[in-house]
Amino acid sequence: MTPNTYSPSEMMIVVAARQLAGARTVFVGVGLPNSACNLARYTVAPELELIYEAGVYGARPARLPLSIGDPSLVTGALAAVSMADLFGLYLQRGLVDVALLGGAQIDRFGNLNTTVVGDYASPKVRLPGSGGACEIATNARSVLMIMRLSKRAFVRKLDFQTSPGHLTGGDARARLGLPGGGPQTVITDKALFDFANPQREMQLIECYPGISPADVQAEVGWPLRMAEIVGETPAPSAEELRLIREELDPQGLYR
Amino acid sequence: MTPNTYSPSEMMIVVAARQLAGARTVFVGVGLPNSACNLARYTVAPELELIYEAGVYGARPARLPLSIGDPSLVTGALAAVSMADLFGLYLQRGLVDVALLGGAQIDRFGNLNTTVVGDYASPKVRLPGSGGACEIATNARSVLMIMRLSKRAFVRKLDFQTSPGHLTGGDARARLGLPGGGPQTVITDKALFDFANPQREMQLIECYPGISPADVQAEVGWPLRMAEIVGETPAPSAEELRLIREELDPQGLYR
Amino acid sequence: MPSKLLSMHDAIAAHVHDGESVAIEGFTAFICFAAGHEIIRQGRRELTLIRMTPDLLYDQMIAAGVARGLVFAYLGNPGVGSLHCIRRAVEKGIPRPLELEEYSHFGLVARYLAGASNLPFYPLRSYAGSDLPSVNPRIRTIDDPYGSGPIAVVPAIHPDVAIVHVQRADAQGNAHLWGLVGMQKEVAFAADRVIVVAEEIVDEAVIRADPNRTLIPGLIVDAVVCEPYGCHPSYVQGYHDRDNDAYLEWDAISREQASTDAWLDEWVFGVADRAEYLAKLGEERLEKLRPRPALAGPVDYGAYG
Amino acid sequence: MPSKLLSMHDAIAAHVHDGESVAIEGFTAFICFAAGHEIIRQGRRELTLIRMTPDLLYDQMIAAGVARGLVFAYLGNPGVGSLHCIRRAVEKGIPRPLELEEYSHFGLVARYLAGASNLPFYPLRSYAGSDLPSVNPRIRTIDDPYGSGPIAVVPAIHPDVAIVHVQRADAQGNAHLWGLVGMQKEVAFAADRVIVVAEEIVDEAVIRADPNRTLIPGLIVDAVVCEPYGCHPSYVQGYHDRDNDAYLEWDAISREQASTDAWLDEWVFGVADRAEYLAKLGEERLEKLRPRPALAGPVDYGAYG
Repeated sequence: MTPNTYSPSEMMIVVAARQLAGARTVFVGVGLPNSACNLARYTVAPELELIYEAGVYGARPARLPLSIGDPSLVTGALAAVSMADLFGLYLQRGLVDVALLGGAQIDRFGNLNTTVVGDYASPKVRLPGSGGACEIATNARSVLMIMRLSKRAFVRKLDFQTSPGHLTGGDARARLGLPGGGPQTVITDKALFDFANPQREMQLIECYPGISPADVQAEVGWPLRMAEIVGETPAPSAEELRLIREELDPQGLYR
Repeated sequence: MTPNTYSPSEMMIVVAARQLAGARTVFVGVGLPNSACNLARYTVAPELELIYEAGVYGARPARLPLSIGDPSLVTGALAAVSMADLFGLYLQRGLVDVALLGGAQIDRFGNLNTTVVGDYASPKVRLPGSGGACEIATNARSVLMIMRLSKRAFVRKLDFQTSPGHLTGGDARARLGLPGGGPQTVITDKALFDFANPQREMQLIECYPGISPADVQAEVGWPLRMAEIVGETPAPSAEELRLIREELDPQGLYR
Repeated sequence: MPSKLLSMHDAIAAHVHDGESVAIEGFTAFICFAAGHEIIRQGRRELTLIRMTPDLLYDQMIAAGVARGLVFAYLGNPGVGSLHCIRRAVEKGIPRPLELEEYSHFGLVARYLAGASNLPFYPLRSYAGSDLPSVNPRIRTIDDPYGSGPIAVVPAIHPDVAIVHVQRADAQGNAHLWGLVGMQKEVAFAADRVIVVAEEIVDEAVIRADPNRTLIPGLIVDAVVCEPYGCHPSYVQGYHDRDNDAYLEWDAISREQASTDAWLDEWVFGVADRAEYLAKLGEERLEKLRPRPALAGPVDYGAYG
Repeated sequence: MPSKLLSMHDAIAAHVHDGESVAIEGFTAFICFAAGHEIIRQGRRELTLIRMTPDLLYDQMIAAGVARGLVFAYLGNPGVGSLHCIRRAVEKGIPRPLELEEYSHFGLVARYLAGASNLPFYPLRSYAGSDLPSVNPRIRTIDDPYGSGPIAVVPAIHPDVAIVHVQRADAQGNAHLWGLVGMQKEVAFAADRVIVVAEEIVDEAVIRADPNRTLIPGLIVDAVVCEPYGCHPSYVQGYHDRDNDAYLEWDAISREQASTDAWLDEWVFGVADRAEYLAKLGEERLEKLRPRPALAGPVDYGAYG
């Protein structure tokens, strides 16, 4: 990878990091989300503290974590707590500003499936399940989705609704009493979406350099809503790429 | 106090300690109960571990504690835990074999008042309140009461029922779904009572040396049920007195 | 990030307002008398005081007239006897009547637990066969949805302010506690605002060197006050003992409002701050309260990567 | 009191029986592979396995046919991908069908919390707008008795046996844990029987020197097993790292039942106990997993009296 080119993963990391501007706390997943959160700490959100569902607040991992329960997350953290406390006192109490989630399927309202492809009782593919996603999607003040764009993933109807997004749209979340704000952005390898409309429907707001709205529509299983102006997402800066390549993931595990 | 005489307090400590024979865990109050529990560890219950509601399991206080939250209870204990854990995981989970309780008033079924004398809204005497007594009386496998005998304390009707004993008697506790076994013994400065009858009514089982059943009845506000045979409680042994005076309370704070 | 360090005066001035609910917690240990005295000095009124075991401090605050209400579970001078000022307020309305909202220990712990984790209520096995629910309508009973029968519940509590004393904290309020941790974590998470008062302010690296010891994260802390011996005459595990003479003396002082007022004039209104209180108390008296060391054994977190 | 120390063989023989529910917990850390392998070796059948995040170990146990059911929240080879054996059981019934009872992480934590504190149920803010309650009738909804609306509840769980790995315990099972303490305390208190497996058996005085570090009291422990590296290839904070190569290798091995069986033959049935497993693994591989030291700072409890 030369200084002027970048991989789709690097672009996803950079775009996700930028979305964390001003956030105080982020609920981190491993892999790309982890790199994104750490990049944000170096750039747009210097006060960002990383929360891991394993029970860690204020992690400062000395290496790129191999999993969301890596021992390097504990050593040097501000707090290591039970999962009961992490979910109850931190997440459910409303202390998580932003959470990063992904899934096998997402629908136009940002609802997620991480449970099965096919029928629940006799699935074609048994997926991992909720993990903490259901309560994270319920309680985090806002949710960023990170998923690669594809028709298999961006579906008209979920095979199973594991975690609530904006449900049936509009004020459905509020009517059901869900405390958190729900999905705010969907970050893919080709384009960026938000839900900033009264229907809380996923809409294309930016395409990455070289990608057209038609390219994006081709990977989405429903007629895509477009923002009034679909912009172009700025490519990663030299400094963003340097941080990823030299500081955050020198071994290139997640690029 | 010569070796052949003893105080009423010493007798209460000795009698309470003997009641702890075979117990594995005891929920301790400060003062007399504390001395009783420690005496039991030296005599009839070497495996006894002391639990304090302050959040201590397996205390080995290096001095006679000044309160149930004394720092000497923590240093050298097996575990120091939050009060949420102490009440939830230890007491409510059913791990307390015996609890020691006292009160301002007790009735014939071992119900306790530690709240008010007189009317609740405009009390003659405002007492301390429940503290942990209500849940201790609810959840401990058995309860020993320690109270000085008097007509003001052993009353026909409580001014306020703070903590459940055998309620209205018989199987009333079980019908209400209370997990613990309720009062088992009442230890006073003159006599010993139990509830070993189908009505679960307090009955006189032993008088201390020199005390007659009539002496006891004179201090109780209802016609007292007598066991078939009312025995005499053995006086403190020389060894029991030595332990109290030399090991447990050399300064004589609670004798 | 800017430091949250404030003087006790400024922390109370900024975060405790007339008419609010205030919890100064700690079960026999960690009771922040310095904060309570500053609240008295600043003349706060109409507070609802919350505390599982109102102790000398709340006796003093109520005698000084700061409170209209008290949420509690046990009134006592621990190991000594009654709290005479609170009894005077309840039994005689002196210096003013006091509304009581009464629980048991576990009941108030459960209210903190619910508040700390944003649950509407918390279930517990207590109160069946007790008269407490009849005098406190907030204690209710629901049916177990899985068929085991009725169980008591209490509602969440969210104090406007919690004031929590700890052994050590950094300038952001990340705090290590050990000993009788009581309900300090739960009340801090339950509250809308948190003042952490510490024996020592330490570098963030000290906190990060033992993350399992952090019970309160700076994330929920609004102000940090450095106030060594701020709990006297209560105690702080490993730092100083309870000053039992003060507990015994209070029993006599507090029996009359006049002697109580004289004490408040001398020891609260008569000093500008905790430093003056401690100077008046004298180094000799504090010296006697210091324990010999008893260090915890080593623990290795391991350096990974 | 008589020591509770047993060999892993004897602890499993005494406390894990066919048809029971067994929880071997630990969130990515503290996963006691030694216990699971011994259960496979002793040929247990019809177990209900409980674990928030079935990991390689449960993949191996299910491939070996010990389980009829699985109570869980997340199936994954952490940081790597799928658990192929569990998928094979669920998707194709190989080696036998597996009944699933599925929660989210907090849902299963809440079941442990209820079980640990003898509550019939536990409320949590989750599941509204999720299909999970439609496939798991144990997830229910009740109305907040204080009027805030509906809230989800889950019932208490009481595993017949919990197996909990810790850094150090005494011969009675009083155990110190640090790092990702996860749900180890809650599952131990929830269970009817508890086996504590420790890296080191220490004198009771080591436990008593840091009582806030004791998450599991011997009071609830039935057997204590000393099994250093008993969690390999998972990790134990401060003692050894995760053996990530093993997690990567498992992804290939587990894709077919035949290669899985061959692995079980070699690494589980082919060794008598953990000592043989470690010898076969080789000291060099273990050596690479040891972290450099990172000691927690000192804490003083104070000697009183």
